[in-house]
Amino acid sequence: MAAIEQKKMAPRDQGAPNYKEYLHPLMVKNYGKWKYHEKVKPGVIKRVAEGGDVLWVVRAGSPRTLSVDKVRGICQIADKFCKGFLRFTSRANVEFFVDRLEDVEPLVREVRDKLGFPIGGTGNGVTNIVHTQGWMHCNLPGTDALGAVKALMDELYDEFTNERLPARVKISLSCCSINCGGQADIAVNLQHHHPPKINHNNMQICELPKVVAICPVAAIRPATVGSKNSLEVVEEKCMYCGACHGQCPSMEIRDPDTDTLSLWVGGKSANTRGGPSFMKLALWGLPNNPPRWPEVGAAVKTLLRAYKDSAKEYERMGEWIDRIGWKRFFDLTGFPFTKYHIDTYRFARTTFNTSTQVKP
Amino acid sequence: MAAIEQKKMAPRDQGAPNYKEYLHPLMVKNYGKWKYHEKVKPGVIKRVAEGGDVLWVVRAGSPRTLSVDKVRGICQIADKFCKGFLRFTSRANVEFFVDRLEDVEPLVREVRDKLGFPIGGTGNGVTNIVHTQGWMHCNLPGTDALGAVKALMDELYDEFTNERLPARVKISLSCCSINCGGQADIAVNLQHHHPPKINHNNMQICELPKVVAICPVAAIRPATVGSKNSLEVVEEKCMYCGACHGQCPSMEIRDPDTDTLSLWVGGKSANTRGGPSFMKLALWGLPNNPPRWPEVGAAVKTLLRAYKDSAKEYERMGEWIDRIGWKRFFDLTGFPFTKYHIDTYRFARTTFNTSTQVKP
Amino acid sequence: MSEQKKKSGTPLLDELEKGPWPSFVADLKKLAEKKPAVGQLLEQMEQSYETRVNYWTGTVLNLDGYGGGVIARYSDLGKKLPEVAQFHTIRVIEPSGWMYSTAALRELCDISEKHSSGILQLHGMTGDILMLGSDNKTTFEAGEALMQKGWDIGGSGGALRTLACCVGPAYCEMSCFDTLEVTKRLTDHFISYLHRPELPYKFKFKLSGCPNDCANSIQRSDMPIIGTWMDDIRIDKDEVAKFVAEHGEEYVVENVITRCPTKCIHLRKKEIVIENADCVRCMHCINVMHKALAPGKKRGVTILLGGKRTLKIGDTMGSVMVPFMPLETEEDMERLFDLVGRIWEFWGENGMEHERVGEFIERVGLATFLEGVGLEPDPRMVRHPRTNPYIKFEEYTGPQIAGEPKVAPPVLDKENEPRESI
Amino acid sequence: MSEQKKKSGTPLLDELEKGPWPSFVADLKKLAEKKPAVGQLLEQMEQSYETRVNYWTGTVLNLDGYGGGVIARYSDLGKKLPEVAQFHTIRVIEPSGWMYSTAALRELCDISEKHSSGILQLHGMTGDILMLGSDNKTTFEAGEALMQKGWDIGGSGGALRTLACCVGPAYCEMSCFDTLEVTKRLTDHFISYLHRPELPYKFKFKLSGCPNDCANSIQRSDMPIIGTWMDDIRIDKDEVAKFVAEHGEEYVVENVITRCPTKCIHLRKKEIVIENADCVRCMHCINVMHKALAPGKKRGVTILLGGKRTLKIGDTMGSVMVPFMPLETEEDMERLFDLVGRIWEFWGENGMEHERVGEFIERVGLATFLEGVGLEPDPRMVRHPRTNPYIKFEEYTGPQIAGEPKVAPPVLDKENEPRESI
Ligand code: SRM
Ligand code: SRM
Ligand code: SRM
Ligand code: SRM
Ligand code: SF4
Ligand code: SF4
Ligand code: SF4
Ligand code: SF4
Ligand code: SF4
Ligand code: SF4
Ligand code: SF4
Ligand code: SF4
Repeated sequence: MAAIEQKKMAPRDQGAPNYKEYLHPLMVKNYGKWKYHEKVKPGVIKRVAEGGDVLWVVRAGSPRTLSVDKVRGICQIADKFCKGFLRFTSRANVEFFVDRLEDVEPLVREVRDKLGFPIGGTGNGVTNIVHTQGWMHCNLPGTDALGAVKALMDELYDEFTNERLPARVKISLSCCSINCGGQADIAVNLQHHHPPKINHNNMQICELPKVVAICPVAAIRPATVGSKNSLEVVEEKCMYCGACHGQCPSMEIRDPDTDTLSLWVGGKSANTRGGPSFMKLALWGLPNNPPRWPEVGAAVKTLLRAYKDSAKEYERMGEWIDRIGWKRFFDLTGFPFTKYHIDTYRFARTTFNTSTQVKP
Repeated sequence: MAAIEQKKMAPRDQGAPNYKEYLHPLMVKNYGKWKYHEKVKPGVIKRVAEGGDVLWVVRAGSPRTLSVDKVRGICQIADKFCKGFLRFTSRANVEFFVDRLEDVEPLVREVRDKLGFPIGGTGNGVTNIVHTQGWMHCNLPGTDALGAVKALMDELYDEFTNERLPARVKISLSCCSINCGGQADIAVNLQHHHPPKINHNNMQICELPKVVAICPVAAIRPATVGSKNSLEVVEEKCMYCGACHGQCPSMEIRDPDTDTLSLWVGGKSANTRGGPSFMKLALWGLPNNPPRWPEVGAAVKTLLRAYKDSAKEYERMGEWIDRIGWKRFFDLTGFPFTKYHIDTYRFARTTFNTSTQVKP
Repeated sequence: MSEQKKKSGTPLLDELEKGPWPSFVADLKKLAEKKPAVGQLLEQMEQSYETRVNYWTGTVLNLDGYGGGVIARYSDLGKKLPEVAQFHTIRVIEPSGWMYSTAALRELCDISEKHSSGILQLHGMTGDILMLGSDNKTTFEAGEALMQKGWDIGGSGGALRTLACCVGPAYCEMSCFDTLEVTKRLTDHFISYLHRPELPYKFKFKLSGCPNDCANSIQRSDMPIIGTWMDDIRIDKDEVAKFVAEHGEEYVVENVITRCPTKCIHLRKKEIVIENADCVRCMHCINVMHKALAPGKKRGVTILLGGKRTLKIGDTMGSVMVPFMPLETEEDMERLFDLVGRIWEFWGENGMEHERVGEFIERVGLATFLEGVGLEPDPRMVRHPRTNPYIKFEEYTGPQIAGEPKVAPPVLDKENEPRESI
Repeated sequence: MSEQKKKSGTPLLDELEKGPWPSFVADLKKLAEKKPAVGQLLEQMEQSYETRVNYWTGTVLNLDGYGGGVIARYSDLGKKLPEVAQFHTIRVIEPSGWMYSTAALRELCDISEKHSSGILQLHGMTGDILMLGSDNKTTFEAGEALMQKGWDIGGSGGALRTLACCVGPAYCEMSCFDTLEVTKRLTDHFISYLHRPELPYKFKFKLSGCPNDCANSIQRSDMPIIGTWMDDIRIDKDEVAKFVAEHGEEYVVENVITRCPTKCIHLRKKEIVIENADCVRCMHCINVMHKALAPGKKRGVTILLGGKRTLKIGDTMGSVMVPFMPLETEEDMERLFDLVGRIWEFWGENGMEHERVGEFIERVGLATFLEGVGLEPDPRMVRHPRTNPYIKFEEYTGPQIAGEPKVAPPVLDKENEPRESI
């Protein structure tokens, strides 16, 4: 590693910016006193305060990775219509605040025309895909999150600008199976097909004990390769978690020839109804196919079509599948159910169907 | 061990008795063609066949362990009222079959008067307790199932002869934590408080490898004690399963000074509603107190009272608790919730409450 | 032993003569009058009641040519109580559904009285008729007498156990297959496995006619076989109307509609509407409205595997192996025999000693097990697919049995191509 | 790099200029016109698109006196693409709820343009403002510029991470506590832990104003803090009547009543009746009938612990540590600070390197953890009590941390009293 040039600065623990300075005046006035909201149309929500004040919130889809000029473009619009205030959502959408109904449409037009951002992402549609660094910045990715998301959102554009699905659909896309993108109704993730390959030449001896220690199943042990101290992986123990790769770049878990993408479904954070739930493997083996990953787009659309046709109102993806059963899920989507779908990890037994509750 | 005296017999694989010879004539006629049943009163169910035939089934509570004379007494009644046919239920109750309504009451009277058996055990009441060998026959028991059941059924007699609980209540009682009695709405079980003590003098060397092999957590290892080959238990690994004790009597897991009884709740086999479920620890530390185990009786009655007061119709014990939440369960019963109620075994994480779903 | 001595000899047990529930103590004390062993049995129990210590030591006693079915006990107090120095239990296979003629029961009584202590337990938790109290000699006499009358002996050790089933079609309208007949057929077909310890460990079947599982099969047997149906629940509209009129709509909503696990039953315009494709055959609505609703007509069984209790790995329940199959014709029975055979073969070859089939499945993995026994993976075997990405793809690793990979992974220790680097 | 070359240089990436969704490629190509590093970034990505190989190597770069917050990257193609040979990301703490004035945003743009590549990501998955593309020198310039304007740097490594929270009281009527304020208070109070790696591994807080958890806290943070209430759901009868009239009773039953996880909400005589003691505050009925129903007035938070994603042990979610506490007054805040302090102390002392707090809890056991941090066991922390009898009672074994018993068991190897035996 190259030596790192440093400039001495005094430690300052300044803390978080003061959000209070960034609140729209109507928010300051009605802070914690909002009464209800109403959907005006996809992307536009009317918020009514106890005292009667009304604030329209307009949501626009953003690619998250923005040039400073694009951000300045956003600011221009907010200055014009929003008294200079705006926010981003937890899914990287931009939200504009309007206190006069007659400003809504002009704002919507400028967002579309000047920024090229679609209006939508609210209610029972597909909102923005949360995603990760991919080949733009991370050291671990097996695919490019940014490009795959762009290609996928092109396919799902009409679901972003409409609210015509049974419930909200949250999608995440991550560039390695660590999955910084998190649980979601639909998650696209890289899938490794074998244990790490070891680049014995690059192995940094200093990190050996750390790498051995990090393996959760004690699959790594010291070995002499050629005349060098190195490591080896006990194949039958390793379960491809990739923790060693994060610790040591020479434990290469990625493989451009064999890595594929997987589709996961039914993750949920909300405590609604059955509560939060983990996402489950729906489909593995999708080719990692830049620049537009057409197979991923096709699979997600197949999935959404089945969901739209068969789910009931207020049924999130996982709840829909719980009701119809996984067999019908695989029938409806045409995805194959394989032995690899059956859990083999430490809580595997808790996934067995220990009842006669089966469907035709 | 004493030498075993044997008499040479030819192997005969005769198979199961022919149940067809033991069916009441109305059962033969209407086999598989029953249409519906109606409750006449606790212990008496009227069964109507598609063709219109009617069979009254009268259920009586039995202590299961019977002298041949008692069994002959049962036969006498069946000969008189049931054309010589009867059956036992999966919970050791006796069932008498009557094809004339006017025979029901006389039969009921004879069962009560001559056998001393109560009529009941049907519908939403407490039916017979299933139980195990205890000090009458097993080599492993820490308590006596027979006596404890007798004492407990004395307490619950009125719940057997009535149907006034929210749903069926199935109880089991077992004499060691192997629990041959099985899952139940309420289960009473022996609880060990420490790892096996080893009787190094009695240790049979021949069985050592078997004992070492059986421990699921590899807690047993060979050791030399005095000058003898023996075993030792790695205390921090052992989780008191008792498998070694079954294999080798010198691995003594029982302890009359420290063993207590525990109450487990919410086990269920039926696939109804949420499906089968495991029973959960409700109360530990009840004294193992022959001859009448009054503390067990009191605890079970406390539990049943809370259940009766607060459960809804068709809510089995576990379903009731699921609805009201374990906090209210412990509040209502007054049982203490302790750190020992929190799982520490291999699926412990799956028992954590990973949601904000909590109740006041 | 004199009347006098017996009375004063068991003051603790005597407490169990009190109370309304029938007392085994009272019954056995009477029996002790003609069977001295029973008196000594009570004396030994009395001592256990005093000390909270058990005095039986177990060992193995085989009926020659049968390999199992006797649970042999020696008393630690045998010197003081010679009549119970040896006090064994014979497990006798019960008739399907615990159905009896009084003649048959009397036969058992006579044998028990003549060759054993005269104590019967009806029935053991596995389902057997338990005949308690024979010694090393009389055990064989009792066994011989039983067999001469056509009875047969149950299982113990690493063998098949006596089967048990619910009353089924004999009187229950819920029954979806012939539990009694299938129980007998399975017993007879596999009777040799019941008598000879050829399996890694015990194996139990239990059969219930419908998902109410009155035989407790799912948690107490290695292979639960449970009746079910695949077509629509039958609805008797008149009886529905009666039920709704009698109980009111709110009652129906709160006790039937909201209790459905998949929310697939509705009350629409006072009529019951069921989305049968979503129904998981849980029985609840049928149980509550049992005159109005009934299982469909396309009937068969769901077959599960792996139920047992706590020992070693904590409780397990059976889990689905065959989501649905009919079980009526001779061919259906053959398919079942064949499946059991394949399971025993694979488990038999790869299972460890004392390893129940559920433990085995857990150790080798369900997918590997399915491959081993030749069953296709079906999503109904699991609650849901895996939640973790740790898949062992076979192109590289091969399926695993007992921790050993079949195929050496070709990529291990492969060197990376050197990359351009600063 | 000429216009010409750039265009032909990224044919694969150019495919991502097509389609209706805003294209980061188009945006960055424009930026590349004034920022050559961005052009080379696109070139490197183009090569990754061709080979499906990544060309970034990670290392650690600390802003002096801060200990973290910079994700340093060296390009494996640095010789060919010197502008991205070093291409680091600075994590900047965002304002609570991602609220901005345009002035503030413009400040960030200026700093990014001047000292970095001019690429911002709004926002990173943890919540930070990500400023991409500074090198070993300009990273410090950018950092200094940010701090002069009052911004602060986020966390990395074994440190607290930047907090994130939902919009909460700023515009959402569901909010049960002041997510924005508590986020700021926690950040400021623990700012030193954010800058210096003093913990076994990363620690994230996320705060949501109600159980809808719009901040995804439960699965993506070590300590989810989620608003809730303990009194009754407020019901506006007129709005209920309107809703029922508009949608019909069957709609209400099928979409509200039957969806309640504890079946505690009823439609009785067209009115909504809730058994609040059974309500688990799941929000469903409130979400659907949001004008008619609202969270109660006795408000506070549920605090959970242990959420993270897949690495090493598979995903974990946060689990309940404090079922309910108010979070309004200064004393409430102090109680929260204190709790966090106790958790970090116990985990800090006993956790292993790279061990998230959820992994730690799982390793030592929840009960032991509670004892270690001084919390009373509460049944609401678990779905249900244990299903196995394998309890380690402390009289004999002592609580365990990291596999070591505190107390030597006094009964081990104790000899049995010899028993009378035949
Ligand atoms: C703006 C935002 C909060 C923020 O601080 O940024 C937000 C705002 C609202 N959410 Fe949310 N949610 C936001 C992310 C989330 C997330 C997290 C996420 O998407 O990553 C979740 C959890 C997702 C999950 O379960 O995995 C989330 C789960 C909900 C739910 C629960 C849905 C359910 O039934 O499970 C509701 C209630 C509802 O839909 O009626 C909800 C409802 C709402 C309401 C209607 C609350 C209100 O009364 O104002 C807000 C308008 C939503 C809309 O889009 O129609 N919000 N909401 C987030 C917008 C993200 C976006 O740009 O799309
Ligand atoms: C006779 C017996 C079968 C046998 O072959 O021996 C039997 C017979 C019936 N059972 Fe059962 N059950 C019998 C043991 C069981 C068991 C097993 C047990 O008790 O160990 C279960 C599973 C228990 C569990 O879940 O842990 C069982 C779960 C049910 C259920 C499901 C209850 C539920 O809602 O979860 C029903 C349905 C109902 O209650 O409406 C049921 C219903 C019935 C019905 C009403 C079926 C019918 O339509 O005829 C029968 C009369 C029952 C009554 O007592 O009112 N039976 N039933 C067993 C009587 C045992 C006894 O003497 O008390
Ligand atoms: C007699 C009986 C209890 C009763 O009073 O009814 C019984 C008694 C014994 N059981 Fe059991 N079990 C009996 C039904 C059960 C059941 C219930 C069932 O079969 O439906 C179970 C739970 C289900 C299961 O199979 O797991 C059961 C689970 C066990 C276990 C635990 C197995 C496990 O893996 O968890 C053992 C110990 C073992 O197998 O190592 C065991 C072992 C024993 C032994 C053989 C003790 C031993 O290892 O030496 C006991 C002999 C007692 C005796 O002196 O007769 N018994 N045992 C039941 C058999 C009578 C019969 O044949 O009808
Ligand atoms: C940048 C970001 C993705 C993004 O594009 O938004 C990201 C990027 C990285 N994550 Fe992450 N994680 C990011 C949010 C997350 C999240 C989501 C969250 O915080 O809400 C998660 C899941 C929740 C969690 O904490 O587990 C997440 C789980 C991980 C993990 C897995 C941790 C685990 O125990 O499972 C690692 C690997 C590790 O910690 O060893 C990791 C490691 C990394 C590293 C540092 C790779 C590494 O180990 O060297 C990545 C640096 C990329 C880069 O070049 O900047 N990142 N990471 C997010 C941080 C930006 C920000 O500060 O706002
Ligand atoms: S998902 Fe993996 S590759 Fe992608 S940013 Fe996170 S750690 Fe890096
Ligand atoms: S991938 Fe995971 S399991 Fe395999 S060697 Fe690396 S750390 Fe261990
Ligand atoms: S529960 Fe234990 S002690 Fe009782 S009969 Fe079964 S194995 Fe024997
Ligand atoms: S009790 Fe169980 S865990 Fe403990 S030593 Fe014996 S077999 Fe092993
Ligand atoms: S399991 Fe079903 S068929 Fe058998 S007795 Fe019970 S209700 Fe009837
Ligand atoms: S049987 Fe069960 S799942 Fe099927 S409709 Fe009835 S209640 Fe619902
Ligand atoms: S979590 Fe609750 S309070 Fe926060 S934005 Fe979502 S709905 Fe509103
Ligand atoms: S908030 Fe959820 S649990 Fe409470 S009444 Fe409404 S739906 Fe039921």
